[in-house]
Amino acid sequence: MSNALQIALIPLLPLAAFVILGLFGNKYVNRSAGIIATFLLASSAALAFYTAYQYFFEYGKVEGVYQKVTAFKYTWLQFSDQLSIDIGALIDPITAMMLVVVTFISLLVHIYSLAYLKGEKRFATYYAFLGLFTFSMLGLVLSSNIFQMYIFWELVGVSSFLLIGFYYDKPSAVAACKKAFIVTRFADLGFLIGILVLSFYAGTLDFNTLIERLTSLQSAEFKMATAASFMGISALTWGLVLVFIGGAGKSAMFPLHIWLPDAMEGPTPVSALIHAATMVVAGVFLVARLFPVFQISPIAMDVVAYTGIISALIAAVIACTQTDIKRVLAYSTMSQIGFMMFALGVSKTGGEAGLGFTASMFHLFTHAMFKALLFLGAGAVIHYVHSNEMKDMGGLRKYLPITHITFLIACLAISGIPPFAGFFSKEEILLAAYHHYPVIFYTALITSGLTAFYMFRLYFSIFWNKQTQVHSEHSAPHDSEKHGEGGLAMMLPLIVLAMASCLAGFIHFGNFVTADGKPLTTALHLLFSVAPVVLALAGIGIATWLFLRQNDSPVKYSNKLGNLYKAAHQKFYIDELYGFITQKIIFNLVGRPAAWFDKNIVDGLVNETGNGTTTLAEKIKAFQSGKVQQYAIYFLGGVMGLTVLFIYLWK
Amino acid sequence: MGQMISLSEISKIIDNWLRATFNPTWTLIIEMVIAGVCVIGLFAVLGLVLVIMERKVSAWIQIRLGPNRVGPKGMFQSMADTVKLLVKEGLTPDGADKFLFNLAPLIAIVVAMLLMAPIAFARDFQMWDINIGVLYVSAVSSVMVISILMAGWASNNKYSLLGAMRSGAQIVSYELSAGLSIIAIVILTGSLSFNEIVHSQVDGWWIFKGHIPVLIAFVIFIIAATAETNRAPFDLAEAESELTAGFHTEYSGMKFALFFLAEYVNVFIVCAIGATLFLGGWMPFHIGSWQGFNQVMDYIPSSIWFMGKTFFLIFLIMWFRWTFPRLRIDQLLNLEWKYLLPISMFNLLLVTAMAILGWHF
Amino acid sequence: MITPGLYHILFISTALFFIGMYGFFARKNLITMLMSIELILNSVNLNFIAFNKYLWPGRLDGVFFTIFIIAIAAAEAAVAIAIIINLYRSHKSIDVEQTEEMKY
Amino acid sequence: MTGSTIIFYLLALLTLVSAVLAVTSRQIFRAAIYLLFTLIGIAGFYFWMQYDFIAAVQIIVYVGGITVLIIFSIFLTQQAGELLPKQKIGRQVFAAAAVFCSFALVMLQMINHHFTVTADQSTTPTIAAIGEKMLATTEDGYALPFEVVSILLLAAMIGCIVIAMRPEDTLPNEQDLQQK
Repeated sequence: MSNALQIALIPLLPLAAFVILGLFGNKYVNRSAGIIATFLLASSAALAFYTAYQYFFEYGKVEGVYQKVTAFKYTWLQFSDQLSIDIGALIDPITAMMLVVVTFISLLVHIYSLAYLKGEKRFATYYAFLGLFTFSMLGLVLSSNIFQMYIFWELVGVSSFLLIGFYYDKPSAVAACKKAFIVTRFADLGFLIGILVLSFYAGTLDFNTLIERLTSLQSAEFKMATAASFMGISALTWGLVLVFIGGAGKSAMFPLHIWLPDAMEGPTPVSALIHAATMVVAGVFLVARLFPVFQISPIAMDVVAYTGIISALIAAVIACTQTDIKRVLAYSTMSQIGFMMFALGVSKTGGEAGLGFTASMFHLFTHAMFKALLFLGAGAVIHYVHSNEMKDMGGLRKYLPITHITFLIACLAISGIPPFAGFFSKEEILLAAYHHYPVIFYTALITSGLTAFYMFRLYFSIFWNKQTQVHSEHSAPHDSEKHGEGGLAMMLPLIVLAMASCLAGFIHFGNFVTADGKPLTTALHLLFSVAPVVLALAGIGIATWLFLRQNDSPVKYSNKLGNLYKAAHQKFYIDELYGFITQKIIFNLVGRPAAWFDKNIVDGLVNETGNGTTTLAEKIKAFQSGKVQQYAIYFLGGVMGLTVLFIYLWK
Repeated sequence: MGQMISLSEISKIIDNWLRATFNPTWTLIIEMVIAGVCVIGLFAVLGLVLVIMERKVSAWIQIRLGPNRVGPKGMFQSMADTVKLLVKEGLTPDGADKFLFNLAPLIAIVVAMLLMAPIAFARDFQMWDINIGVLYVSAVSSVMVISILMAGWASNNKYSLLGAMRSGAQIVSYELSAGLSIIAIVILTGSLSFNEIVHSQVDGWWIFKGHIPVLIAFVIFIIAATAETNRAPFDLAEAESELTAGFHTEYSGMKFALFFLAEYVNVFIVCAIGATLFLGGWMPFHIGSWQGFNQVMDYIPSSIWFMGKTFFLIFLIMWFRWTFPRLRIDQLLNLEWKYLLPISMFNLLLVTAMAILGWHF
Repeated sequence: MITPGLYHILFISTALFFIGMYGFFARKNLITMLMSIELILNSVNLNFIAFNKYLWPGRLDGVFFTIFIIAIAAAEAAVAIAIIINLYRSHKSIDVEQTEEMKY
Repeated sequence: MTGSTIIFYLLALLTLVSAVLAVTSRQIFRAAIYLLFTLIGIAGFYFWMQYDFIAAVQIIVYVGGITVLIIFSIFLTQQAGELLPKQKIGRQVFAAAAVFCSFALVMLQMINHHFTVTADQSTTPTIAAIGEKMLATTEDGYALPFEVVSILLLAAMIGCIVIAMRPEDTLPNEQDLQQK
């Protein structure tokens, strides 16, 4: 491939930003760090767009099917003739799409952060971390083999950890970053075991070969993988489920979602980039990447589908009760990713049945746009109000007109109101579930109604409802104009994303991204769309009724719902459950005995060895007098003794 | 060769006569005795000549008369000095280590004698043609410093001790660059033997063969030789103004005379070595293929050539003494470690490269 | 008197070695101990040269070992003297008994 | 009874007597001078064995270098005319006894061992041969040890300078002296 360099540069430019700013940033170029990073990322984004363009319109399609193209590949660790870990780049439709999404969102976040984090002491560090994250994410989507993907997967985890804990002087941020790291790390363990299982049976780590071997029903590897079983389930399924656990951890699927809301402790642009648009969809991307293999195992597919829908529903319910606007967005993210997940889970390969895959990717794409927009908008609000809490906001539409409009667009998009982007993708997802999975379909329908409700609850709480005085406490009125909207750097990404949210839905995604690479034409059934849209409008209506004006009906109704409301507000006690399991059960049953064993047996052994040595040393210390001449005499005596011994006594 | 009767022929005649008269062991012993007597005689003569020469040269340089009472033009002045020293009482200071105090001048003079052994005074006239002549000389001359240190310590006098330490530092330091400049010639010659070094200059003295490294080495050698013999401008060990004569402050009479003599003999020896290495030793001065001139030069006895060159260098060193101001001890060591040593090391590299690439005549 | 040969030289070198040993044991001053070590090294050198001369006159290994030992002895002496002088500066003494506290 | 034999016994006498004096003298400077005579005696042995080169090296390094160094360190650490403190007699006797027993043992071994002394002892190494072998990279060349020893010397030199360097202000000449 002649464009190997071009593709390699896409992840390497952010890496360069990381290296430059990480090494020299804080000392030398702190003020201009943002400009440098943004410039590098803009170049990277341009290359990514160009690559995607080339792929989709120039060389990607061969005889009507999009090919998987290996741009370059270097052998890195050669384990045996067959098995090696390579560093390579694989381009296929989803990779191309992800390149565009990641660089595009990242670029906008870079621009946005120029204003949002202005004056921050560790400005350059922040941009260095952003560069590292972008590099890892791009590396992840470009990976040509599963182990390389794992490496970048972990790098993504690390950079996410760093960015969540960016305000490391805030205890809650520290706790959140630790939590995120531990939970995703725990899930990654499953991923690693899954990789080992899959690669053991497939005998390769390379995606193309792995998929090829495990999907052809005649191949020896496939037979072996399906024949071996553990607890009645084939090894292949185990591998896939384990890999999916990794994906679920990163994508915050139930029950591994607990880190995502806490991760909102990071700077808001980071939330937009990582916890809305890019990193959290890594799990979806992983499943999509291995989709042909998942296809083989119905059990794995069901796991994916049901995990997705459960996450979607639960997150939506919780989102209705949260008061921290970033947490609402976080749960909404989780819910939307649940949508993507179950769309994958219900999909098949080829033709109309492959709609789920396309829909999932489509939703991933559109969701990235409007969710990033929501977060950036929320960031603008927080920037203005200096608070995350809904109760501190209200009536902000006068002060933040552009934010208001763009936020509204995003809310409409996520609620699935035509003609905004979310409508199209969500319709496709629902359509994909409709035929074979009625339970999922109806649950998804309700969830999309809930989505509309909580999004507009959020919208009205921020921009309508009561008047807020908060801003005047924090900033003098005269500079509120200037301060309010945060300038061009903050507005430009909002506007661009709003436009994307309006228009992204009209892209005919089936032409580009399908499970089997062939174009897919989906007819938009008007009648089918009625139910979701009506539900969404109903949700909006309820939200309008409850939250447009400041009144006491929300409190009243929430009291009426009683325990359900309380449970939802407490996130269904999942955190507490984890706490109970880890602190009470694991600590008491495993930790304490282990600690006892360590303290008394292991340490005791070591201590006794030490004590014994000390005692012995005390006794023989006199020999070690520090007198060189004594040593020399001992030495001479020893040598002479040995001479006599060997020559005369022991012939 | 139409030459005057040479020293080598005289020595051959004596040797033959002795061999004919006595058995070999006795021959050896008698020859050793003769050599010893000759060396002692040479020492005496050198002492007398060099002392008067120094005084005359200094007087001449400073435009004054110098000694002029004893003998014609004061020529017997040094004789008178010797007599004075011989009859003077030899004092040993209280608290001195007598054994070492007496040993020190003895070592100095013995070392000077030993140094005479490998020097080729004339064509085929050499006491001991040792094959490591140059190395031998630098080895034995390094014992010289011990006698100075010994004298300084044994005197139980802090000025003496300081002078001895200065002298030790100075001699040990300058030995390095002296040795390195000697090695330059050794590399060009390919031998350590004095005899071979002299013979290698049969078609031109090293100094005139046009090697730049040799010129540098010669300059360094002269400087280092001046310093090694503790002569002005490097006479820090004696430093009358500060140390009231340094390591031999406490010496008087004969012991002082021995030190004094050893010092002058050393000057002679280093100059003789310099003459041998750089100026062709006893080799007459030849100009290319100018036969007539060369034959005239050959007619002059080789011992005259040798002595002439040596005394020329001695004169040079005396000239230094009355020309240059004295250095401070730190300047002295700086000069060696920061300038002479690096230069001579670089010079050594240069000369090695020349020898390997065959750039010499 | 017999014509001296290998055994004579070996006797001398052994005697030197043990004289050095004695000095190392009996002396307390670090400098004199260093001098004893020099004696020991010299006896070894003498052995090497004697063996080279009397047993393998065609070879040079003894010569080389001697040269290297001399070189190393020079380095050793220089370092030892530097240490001794430093010790003198800190302890105002170069008695080996005073250096005992270095073991702590 | 030839000249060579006489010289040998004279050298042996010089070497051993001054060695014994070097380790027993209570005047440290004298001890150094006796050591010097021992070293010269050993150089004499080398001359006697016709290993002139080694003899010269011995004199240059030991007499001109190490002894001067030792004398300097004596100058810097001792007072002139001061006797070394008396050593405990018990210790001296013990050391002497231990050393004598070992000496006897070694001599016994040596006499019992039969070295195959070659008859031909006329060849002595020339300097050219030594030089060539010193820098030879062939199987029994000594280029590598030579380089190693060079590096060792360099390291020792730097080490000495570092050890002897005094952080406070000090007389420059004293420092220079110690560096050699």
